[in-house]
Amino acid sequence: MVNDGSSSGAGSANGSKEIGDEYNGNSSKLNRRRFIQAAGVGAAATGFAGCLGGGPGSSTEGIPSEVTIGVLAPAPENNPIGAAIANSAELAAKQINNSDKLLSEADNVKVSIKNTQESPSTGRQRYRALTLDEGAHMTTGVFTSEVLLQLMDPIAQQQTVHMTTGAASPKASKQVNENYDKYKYHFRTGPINGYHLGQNMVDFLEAKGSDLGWDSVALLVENYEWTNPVQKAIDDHIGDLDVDVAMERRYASGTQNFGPIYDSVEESGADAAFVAMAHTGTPAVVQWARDQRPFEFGGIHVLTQLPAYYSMTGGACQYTVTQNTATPQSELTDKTLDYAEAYNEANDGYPVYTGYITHDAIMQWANVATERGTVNSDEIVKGLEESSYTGTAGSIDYYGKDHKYAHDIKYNFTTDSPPETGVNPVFQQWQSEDGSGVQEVLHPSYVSSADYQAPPWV
Amino acid sequence: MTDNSQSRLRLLLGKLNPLGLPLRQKIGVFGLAFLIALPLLVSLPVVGQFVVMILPASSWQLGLYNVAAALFFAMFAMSWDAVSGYTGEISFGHGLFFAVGGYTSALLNMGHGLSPWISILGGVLLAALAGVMIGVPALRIEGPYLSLVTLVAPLILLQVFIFMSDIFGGEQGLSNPDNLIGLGFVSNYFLALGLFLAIFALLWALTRSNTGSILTAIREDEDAVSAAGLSKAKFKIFAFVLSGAIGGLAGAVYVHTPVGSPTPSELMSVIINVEVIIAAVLGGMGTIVGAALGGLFVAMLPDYLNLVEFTVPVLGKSISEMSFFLFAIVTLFLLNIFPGGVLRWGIALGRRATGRDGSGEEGMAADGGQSPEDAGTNPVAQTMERYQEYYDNMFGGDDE
Amino acid sequence: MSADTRADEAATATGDREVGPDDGVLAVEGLRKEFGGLVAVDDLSFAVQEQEILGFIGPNGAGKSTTFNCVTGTYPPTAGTVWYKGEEVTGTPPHEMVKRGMARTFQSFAPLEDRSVLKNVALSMMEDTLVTTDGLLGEFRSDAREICERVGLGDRLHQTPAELPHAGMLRLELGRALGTDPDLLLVDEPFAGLSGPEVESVSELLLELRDEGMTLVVVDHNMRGLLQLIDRAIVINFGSLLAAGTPDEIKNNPEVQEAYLGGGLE
Amino acid sequence: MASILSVALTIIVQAAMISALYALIAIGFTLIFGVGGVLNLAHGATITMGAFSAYYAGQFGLGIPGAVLASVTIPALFAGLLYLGMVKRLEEEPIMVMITTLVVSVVIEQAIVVFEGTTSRSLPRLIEGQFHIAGSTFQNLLGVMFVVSWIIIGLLFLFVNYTKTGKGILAVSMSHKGASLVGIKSSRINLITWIIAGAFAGIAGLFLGSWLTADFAMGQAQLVLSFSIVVVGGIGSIRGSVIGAYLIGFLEIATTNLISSSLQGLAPLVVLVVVLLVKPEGLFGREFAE
Repeated sequence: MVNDGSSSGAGSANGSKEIGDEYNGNSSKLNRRRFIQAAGVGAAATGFAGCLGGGPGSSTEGIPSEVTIGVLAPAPENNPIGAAIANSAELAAKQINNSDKLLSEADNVKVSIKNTQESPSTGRQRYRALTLDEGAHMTTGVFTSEVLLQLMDPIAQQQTVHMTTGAASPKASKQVNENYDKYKYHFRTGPINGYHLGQNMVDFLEAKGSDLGWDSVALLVENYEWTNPVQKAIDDHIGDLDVDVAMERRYASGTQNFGPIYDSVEESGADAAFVAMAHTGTPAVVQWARDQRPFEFGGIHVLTQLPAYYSMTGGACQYTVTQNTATPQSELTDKTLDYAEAYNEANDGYPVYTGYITHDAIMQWANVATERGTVNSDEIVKGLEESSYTGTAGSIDYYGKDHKYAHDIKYNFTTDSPPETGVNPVFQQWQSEDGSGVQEVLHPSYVSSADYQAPPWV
Repeated sequence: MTDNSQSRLRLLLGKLNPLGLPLRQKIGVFGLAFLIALPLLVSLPVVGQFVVMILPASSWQLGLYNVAAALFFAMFAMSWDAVSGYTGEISFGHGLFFAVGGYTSALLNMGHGLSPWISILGGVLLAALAGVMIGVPALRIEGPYLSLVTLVAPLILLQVFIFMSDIFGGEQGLSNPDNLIGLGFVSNYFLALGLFLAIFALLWALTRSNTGSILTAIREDEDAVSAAGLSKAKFKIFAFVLSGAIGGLAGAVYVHTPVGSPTPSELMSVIINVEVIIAAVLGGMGTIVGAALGGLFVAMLPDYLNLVEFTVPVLGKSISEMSFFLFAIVTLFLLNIFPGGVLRWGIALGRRATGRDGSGEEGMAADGGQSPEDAGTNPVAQTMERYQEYYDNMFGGDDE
Repeated sequence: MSADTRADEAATATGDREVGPDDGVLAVEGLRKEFGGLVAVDDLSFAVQEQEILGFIGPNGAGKSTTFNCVTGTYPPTAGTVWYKGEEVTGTPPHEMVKRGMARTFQSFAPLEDRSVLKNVALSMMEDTLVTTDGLLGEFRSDAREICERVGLGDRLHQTPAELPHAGMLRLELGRALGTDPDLLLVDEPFAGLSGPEVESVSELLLELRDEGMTLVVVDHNMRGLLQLIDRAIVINFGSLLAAGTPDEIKNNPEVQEAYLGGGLE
Repeated sequence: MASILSVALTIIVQAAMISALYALIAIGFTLIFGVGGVLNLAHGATITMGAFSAYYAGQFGLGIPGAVLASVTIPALFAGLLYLGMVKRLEEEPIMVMITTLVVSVVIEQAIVVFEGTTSRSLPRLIEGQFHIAGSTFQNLLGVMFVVSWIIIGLLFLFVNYTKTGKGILAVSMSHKGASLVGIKSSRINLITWIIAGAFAGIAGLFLGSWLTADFAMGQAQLVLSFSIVVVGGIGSIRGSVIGAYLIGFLEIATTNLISSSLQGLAPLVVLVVVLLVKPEGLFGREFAE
């Protein structure tokens, strides 16, 4: 009772507002907002010695009149990946508020967006601001694996459901598996975890490698946390294929000049650079295309997934192939295109993969909360574990608590028909149509829209 | 004649009486008392609500965490001030020491399973060693050249971290090592405050003793120090080792709390190195107190800016979005107004206000106003004389 | 009496008799210092007796300051040996020499501009230890105050060096050197730019110090003003010894007169 | 193996071209250090500013001429204002200049973070295509970089040695007092130096951005590189800077090509530390121009 920050905050807000107005006659918006929250936590603080753990979500019963969804996004104002998280959360909240069925007891579903700046320390602090200052009932987002790993302890501390929608490191799910009671509040709605990403690349190469003509590849992996499991999965499985790994290079984080690396690729005689790139993607693609390096380019290239990337790079990303969660062209479920169009209408542009996933995460959470009639995190955890929700990216199902990837989204590779459970990512290529770029889907065949085109200079 | 040790005792007692302190020190004591009582204050029924309002967060929990993080940053700034503010050898890469301390302790804890209490010691030792490695070249290289070396040293370390990222985690750093005392808001706040006070007391005492005078003398003229029979090399290396060890200690404890983690952006980035300098310069270099206050200010200003939801009309950006950018602008502005440091400016202002200007230069001297000799002209001396009498009466008068 | 004779011998007979460690409180044998190819001091030997005031005289550029710098450890000598109190101290760093009881004043004054006269003197009285509680409580440095009074700065304790007149700076230099509690004091050009009465009062102070047991070496480029003060003088030119003896002997030495072009000495 | 020869050739040609850019990057920094006696820690940020000026010019559809013009004028103007607004009155306090310019660079970087984000931006490519030497392929852009850098350095050399203002710069760098005795106003000379340095940094930023892409932190490595080159080559020496740039350039290209591409950026740091520890006055001492 005493440490119930959010509910007592709502209760005492009116009284303290009067005090606040009395003392701050013309108080700014800042002061009033802070005062309202201060009133809530003031009550919480009364018994501070006894409530060092335990967040607002854990002991909440029922569905409050205002539901707060906390969103962590990297630079949502100018990073397309962060923007997709933030905008999709806003869109999902609007759809929930307009829906008669979802969270109908709540007068308002509010979204609070914080910028992680891709920095673990900032992310940690913003997460605490969402849960402690704003009393978020669930949190979502997070693009950078390093940020996510720094959040695992605060999430356990706050005992509030967090649904990751951008970071892929399986270390998080390992923690859930090994210390379930502590870390069970973490779910990864997408993308598929890092190991599966690597496996997905190999599966794709197995299915389409001969079509592409990639008999030998040079594996280029940027040195960040998320690529560790990707590289491990590729190393584990690529040997089963009839594909020669001509070169394998884990290059330094923050690499600007790809000249020496591409020289080595050329020397190795590989048909294609098989890549895992996110942070360093733009210099890599721009230098590959501008310097007309004589090899093809594909794998997981996060920035190439951006619908606006063609114009951002002046067309340099043409002919690059990347895995993606979904594209505006790929009708993975009947929700995919509806969502993409609604997003386009609201934001004048299509979302990146984090948008699809964030939308799925919030909608799934709202469904579970509605079903269970509560926003209590322990209840929601049970609900999410049992839930099978058809989202924009496929069927959103999670591995169980005893699986080594506990609470990660299920991955199932298929070619001709959608998997029964879990998701099956698409592979796309940037192709040019009348001078503008299109993300054509190459795989899986049930949503594919075009055939592969090799760069003309190769 | 008066027995020397007895008069020293009396002086000590006089120094410790808060009522007799000059205004600025009274404010300091009050501030410390406030920091110590903070967790209790926020839990009071009505008062707590107002106290939370002045914290750099909207909840008391995050408020305490943020203040704790700021206390760690203030420790970083004090460790910088101890060497750069006093000897005048400006370090542009003090993050080296924070990182060596923090990473060493984290790696010992995570890789070798040592308890944080032991691994922190390892971090301190290695950071002290790093102090030797910077301090010895500092005997030969001076001024801007030394600043270059210090600027480059953490960059080299970062390159090593990136090159061997299997061990050091590259640009994004390591994941969390064990916490010293769990996740508690209050307990971690007191951990930070306790370490802050210990480091502050140590550095304050050291810089107010003869050692401080000698270090500032090195800053002024190294030959004069030699001519006084003092080994400048010994004191210079000592300053670097002490600063490195303290910076390393703060860095090591920091990564074992819920507010810190061993990442380059928190311990050794260019921005951290700049912020540390800015904190000490704004607060007043070569005063320790200034570095402590400047550190708290620099660390908490972005937190406060983050709370502001106002959106700047033309730019379409919110204040919190631009918090670090605005912080840099404010800093630039302050640097241009108070190049000598806000603290000294504050002392001068306080003196003028209380009409105790006297022989101003003395109290304004670089050691932050240690000037007991100037009887009758300076607040410290006045206080001392007053309390000499006070204690004379109390102990039944002097022998004379 | 015998000591004087021995010193005279030591000082005059450099060619055929070497100076040894026991020839005086300070003994210098075969001192040589080169800068690049330039020889500043060439095979210079001399000894200083306890409790005397020795004049160390030579024209500008004769190598006086270089000799001083080699003796006090500022430069390592190219060749030669320096003994102090019977121990070899060649190349010992300056602060060590100070600790052994050899202090010097600088011709180009080097006081600390950031602190008061009193604190300048107090600095030189500090112990060479890293961690100390001394000074922490801001005790009156009564001994520092005494020294200031002694060198005639009793009324200027809290001024900064910049506020001092030229004579005051010189007094501060003396005070700083005295603060190290020296047995041997090397005084560099103490009378440069001083008025008659000022010269007199400084001379008095130096004599007083000698009477208390201190040994003094006073450097000057001529003997004006030194005559009343010194017991003995040695004259160097072009880095090597020209003459040694009592002031009268020096005055009448034809070589010295020639070096000073007949009459620079008085 | 026959490829040893071609590897060597590749390294030599690449290093020769890239080192020319390095020299261009460092010269502005050494000019300011030599003439004003202060370290401009905003030098790297000025380079970043040059790159982003070109980027914005491209966004506004001004084409390559517009990008070139913007990348020269905006950083030059900025450097001039920085000198007049802040550095001029701090000249007696080199440490405050270092701190202030460092904060200025943080302001510029953060402005880019706020308005453009942290992701890399691609600039208009100044020139497309490749050329071949003995079977090895090189980018035309690097060739242009090489030629333009050398032309600019040559012009600077002529300016300093054969014009009145240039000789003034030379005089001030040798002796501030002497220059003022013969009636040279050192503040005017300083201003000119800062403007020249700004323009050079801007061009360097344009080349770097066009070659590798641009991001907010791109200047940090360039600042360190400038330090290293200046320390190796000696303060205020144009010739020394060129030699230092070539030394570091060759070392870096050789290590990244032969050992590991992860060593990018390490060569200048190591050279810097070694030179500072072994020969702090630099390999060529202090000289301005010959």
